[in-house]
Amino acid sequence: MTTPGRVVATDGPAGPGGPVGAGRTVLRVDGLSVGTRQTPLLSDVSFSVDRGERVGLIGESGSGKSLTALAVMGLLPEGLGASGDVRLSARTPAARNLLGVGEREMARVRGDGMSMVFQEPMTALNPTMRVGDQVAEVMLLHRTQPSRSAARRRVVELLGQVDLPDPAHLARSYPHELSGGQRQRVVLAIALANDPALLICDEPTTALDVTVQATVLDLVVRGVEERDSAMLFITHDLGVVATVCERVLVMYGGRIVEAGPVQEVFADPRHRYTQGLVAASDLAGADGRRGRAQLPTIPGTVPPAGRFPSGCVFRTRCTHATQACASQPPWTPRGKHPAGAAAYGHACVHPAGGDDD
Amino acid sequence: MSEALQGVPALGPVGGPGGGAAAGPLAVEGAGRRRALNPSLLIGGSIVLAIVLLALVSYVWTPWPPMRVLPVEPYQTPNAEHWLGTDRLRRDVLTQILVGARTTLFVGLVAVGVAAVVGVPLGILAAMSPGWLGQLVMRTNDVLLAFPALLLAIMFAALYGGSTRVAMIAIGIATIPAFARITRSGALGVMASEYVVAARSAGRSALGIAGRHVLPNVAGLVIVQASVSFAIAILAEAALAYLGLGTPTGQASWGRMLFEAQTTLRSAPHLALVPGAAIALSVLGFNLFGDGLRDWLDPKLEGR
Amino acid sequence: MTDPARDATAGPPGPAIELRGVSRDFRRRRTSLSTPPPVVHAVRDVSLSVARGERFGIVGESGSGKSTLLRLVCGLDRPTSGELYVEGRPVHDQPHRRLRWLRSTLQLVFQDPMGSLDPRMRVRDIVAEPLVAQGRRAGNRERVVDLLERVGLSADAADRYPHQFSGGQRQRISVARALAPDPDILVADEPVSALDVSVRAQVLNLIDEVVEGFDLTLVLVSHDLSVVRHVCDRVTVMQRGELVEVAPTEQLFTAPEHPYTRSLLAAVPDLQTALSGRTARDLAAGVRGQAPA
Amino acid sequence: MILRLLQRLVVLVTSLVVASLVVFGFMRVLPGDPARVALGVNASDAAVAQLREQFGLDRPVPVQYLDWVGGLLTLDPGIEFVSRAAIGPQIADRLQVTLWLVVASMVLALVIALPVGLWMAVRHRHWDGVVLSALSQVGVAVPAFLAGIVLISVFAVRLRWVPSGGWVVPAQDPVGFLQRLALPTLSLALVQAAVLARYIRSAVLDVLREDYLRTARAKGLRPVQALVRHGLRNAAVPVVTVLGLQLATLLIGAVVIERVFVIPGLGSLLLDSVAKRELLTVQAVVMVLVVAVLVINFVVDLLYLVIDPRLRTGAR
Repeated sequence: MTTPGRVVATDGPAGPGGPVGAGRTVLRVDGLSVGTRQTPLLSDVSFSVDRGERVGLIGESGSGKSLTALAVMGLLPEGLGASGDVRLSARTPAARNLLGVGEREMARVRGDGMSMVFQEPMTALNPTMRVGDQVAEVMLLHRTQPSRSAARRRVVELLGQVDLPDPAHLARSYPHELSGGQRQRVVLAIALANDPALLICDEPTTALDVTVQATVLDLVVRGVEERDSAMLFITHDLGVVATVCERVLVMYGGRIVEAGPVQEVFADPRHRYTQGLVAASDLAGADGRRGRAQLPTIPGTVPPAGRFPSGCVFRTRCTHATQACASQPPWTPRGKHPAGAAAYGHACVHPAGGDDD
Repeated sequence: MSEALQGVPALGPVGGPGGGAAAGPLAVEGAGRRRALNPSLLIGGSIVLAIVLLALVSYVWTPWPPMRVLPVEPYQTPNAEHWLGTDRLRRDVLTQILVGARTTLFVGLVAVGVAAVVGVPLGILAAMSPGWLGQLVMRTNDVLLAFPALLLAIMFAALYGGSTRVAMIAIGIATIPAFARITRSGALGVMASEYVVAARSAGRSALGIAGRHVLPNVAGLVIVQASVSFAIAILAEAALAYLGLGTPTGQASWGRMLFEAQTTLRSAPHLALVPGAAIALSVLGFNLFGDGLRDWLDPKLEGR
Repeated sequence: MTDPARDATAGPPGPAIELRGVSRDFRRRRTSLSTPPPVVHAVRDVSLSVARGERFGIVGESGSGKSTLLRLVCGLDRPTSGELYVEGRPVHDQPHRRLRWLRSTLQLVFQDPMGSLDPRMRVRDIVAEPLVAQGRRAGNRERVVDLLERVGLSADAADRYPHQFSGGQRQRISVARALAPDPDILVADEPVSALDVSVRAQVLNLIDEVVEGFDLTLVLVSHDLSVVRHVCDRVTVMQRGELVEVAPTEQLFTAPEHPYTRSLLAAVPDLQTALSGRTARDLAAGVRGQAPA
Repeated sequence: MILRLLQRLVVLVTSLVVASLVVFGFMRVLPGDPARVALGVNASDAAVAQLREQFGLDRPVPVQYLDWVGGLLTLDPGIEFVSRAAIGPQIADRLQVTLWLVVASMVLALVIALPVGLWMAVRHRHWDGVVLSALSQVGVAVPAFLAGIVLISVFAVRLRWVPSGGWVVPAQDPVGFLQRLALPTLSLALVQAAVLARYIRSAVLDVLREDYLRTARAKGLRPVQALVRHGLRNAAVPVVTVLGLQLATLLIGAVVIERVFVIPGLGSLLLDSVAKRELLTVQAVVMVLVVAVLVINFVVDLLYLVIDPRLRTGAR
């Protein structure tokens, strides 16, 4: 479909088979769908992340953003199946679709080529194992450190890199002796230990206080910058995405409804959902403060997962919806983007922006 | 702005399947609980129901007059006249099994009733009084847990002689701690919930909170415990009757039948097998019922 | 530090809520034989007054003592020392049974839309609970329907159970319950932090509407500075059990005095400032007390 | 850590005191007159009075209690009413027999339950896991004495591989000892293994749902590796609790099993004493059993401290 090398923008969403491995693309997801036998939870999700690039995945509860991450990691809960094409260009060239790879081979990629930071630092660590051993384990498992003692030395370095005080002593403590922010730094140290090509963060700071969040976000960004890793950052907080990421994917009802550079998507959204989301989340307004009782809202509530309407997933809450929205809106590219048409565009029949709004 | 404040339960104009707020079939967001009956609940429930029906039937009809020595051959194997055979004393085994079901259920009912009536309020009391009173109740409870039903029943029997009544009261008393403990743990969860804080700040009294919030919300746990305790009570009653400390000779009891059959294991094994199977089946029934109920009431076991 | 006395400049009716040197200590479990059991000073010497009709915000991170302070104000817990008055009547030294008046004067809206409504009760009974608890029986049915409509729910919601509603709708039910005894003061504890962004604005608008329409005094507790800024007239920042700063909202946000307030404000990943180029590094630097680049 | 240990020790001692009060109060205060119970209703008042005096039953109740506790502490709970045989040595003899039975059953139950329970948990969505789970559910429902009767009828009565009951001392006749130990051990162990396996299954299933197991998978551990390295130790806490409870259940279950297999253990002593109305012996045996249960609970508490670092500092 495209020539090897840098992926060029094509018409329509990038089809499967876009070569990964050459060039800078680390993760390419094409037509990913996830669901149970009866209920689709994720439909036709396509995107890619380049080396050194930080891509945000934003959505509310039930949007499928966490499922996307779990599907890429091959860690979907039992009972859910995935179809589509997921390719990772890590140390081994990704000639194969990760969705079709066996558990043994997948395990070799996890924690090495790609790793993940989860939402709940309080429960993400094994309560009966010293944190240093938990960090060392991921290196010994993938043999990135020659010996137990070398791994132990590296653990102290890594814990120091995530700004933990007295790392040598801290490595010997148990998770319950650390605060939530400290635990999340340990989880980050585990995720970064093997210099992954791709780091996935699933709401890593949602459970943390604002001041702690600020420092953890800084550490995350520094960590991927130093390693030139690709990052997929999942959150519901627009401010966080805008702070951390260069590019954003907006998800609703298991679909990507809009994508593009952070600046363009948030300052000038096209999809009616994005528009409503930006308006509703921005309490301060552009000039610092908005008058009372004038917050723009999106009517109705987010349906439970799997209960979104057919066609445009947002049409039941959209004030602009017409009969045309009953069939799935096509992807409309918005401009040239080096990562392809799926990286910059929207799926809305009655887009906002430009003249009419 | 008013559109946001409209009656929200109905979904927007373009539709969708009914009220969007109702729980979906898949509890991915934990929004609602799945109400599908699980096999344990169905099988266990059927067994329990069958035993109850058999016991009830025995009041109006039995194949032969119950507990009566009949003018027939002893040690008959199952046949058309006596579907499950006859025993050493020329009694009809099926009749005895049916009448024995009454004893089993009666003992279970009284024992579990005693335990629940005493244990549930104790558990709620322990959960709602954080001070020394709650501590005292639970510490005493922990010590009483060291007296299993069988041991307590043997102590009772040593003092008052063995009888069905002594057995079921002893089993009941021994089961109190289990109810107190499970009720307390459930009630602690309820007391920590925000709706109890809401009720307190609305001015509800402690008694009102106990009755209106705690009890309804621990009821599920208590019912599950009752089912499991029922099974334990059946086992204990059978063991006591077998040891000669429970239901005396001359009254129908599965444990007693088992004891009497032990001397003739070689010549008439069915005399042991039939009451044995009856005991195991009823215990299985109550256990399955309890397990199934627990899963049915616990939304976190679904999906995920 | 602001002098709390200076804030007690409410109009003639006197303050809605007044705290004088309120502290609350908790004794923790003993962890070693040689040291005495540790004492946690959850709230330390807090003096504060909230005027009638005011919208007052309390901001703080986890462990700052804001939840404890809230429980004290609501008469759900008693201070170790200090005095607390609601509408001029003492709360700090009263046993629970003497606080019945407070239960109709002051009502609460909670954070967790799932956990704040009893799953075994119908919405009708949930909303009517404050009325029933205070012995009012007559006319409850009409009142419930009226309240439900005021918070934007239809009358047929009364016969359903909480689990049949979404998070935002449950918060509406919570607000309806709080309004039932016709309170003067509404205390909202993180009312929108568990909600989706698209639903959050609806609930904030609703709170605004009822505070306005029912002429309420509002105390809003939140970790989210932007919510407080939107809703409140005056804000206090709590840290380690103390009020580090009390100021009118705009003053606090534009010219924070206390270093902790400054670092808190600097840490917020705001959409607009992010779009104008503030990075995660700037946020972290702000927390450390350095000027953002 | 030392503080937690001391706290547990205090709990043990108070529990023992409360338990002794319960047993004493129940056996001595409730029935009114143990001497009357022992001699029967037809005994003359003079005979009863004489017995009361001989055994000090006419003294104030607190004195009797202290005397009894003193006897227990010096391992000399006195003599029987009628036979005048010393109770202490009897209990010591019988306890050895029962301990063999209980320990052998517990070990066998564990050996069976560990792999089966793990298998049931890991394969809980596959047919083999479901079948095993159903089988274990049936196993739980079978009372040990019924299992004993079935085993006797098959292996002793039909096949004649082993005797149907009785007991010999291991030093005298090791083979005969093992032959006689086999069936009672098996009947206790099979049922206990079923119970234990179910608890292991649910403990492991709970752990499989934990976030840290997902973290372990994200590190690159395969599911079974993750379970072994991170799950088992955490699953051990509830399993150890059940092990303690089971050991207690086994002790009591042994009472019935000894009757089935005519084994001269503690249970037989208890039941014989009940039949003979020897309340002092009953009281002593009950107390021994209860002490055993409480000590087991104490050991379980200590094991928690070893397994779970969170409990050492009392953070939770």
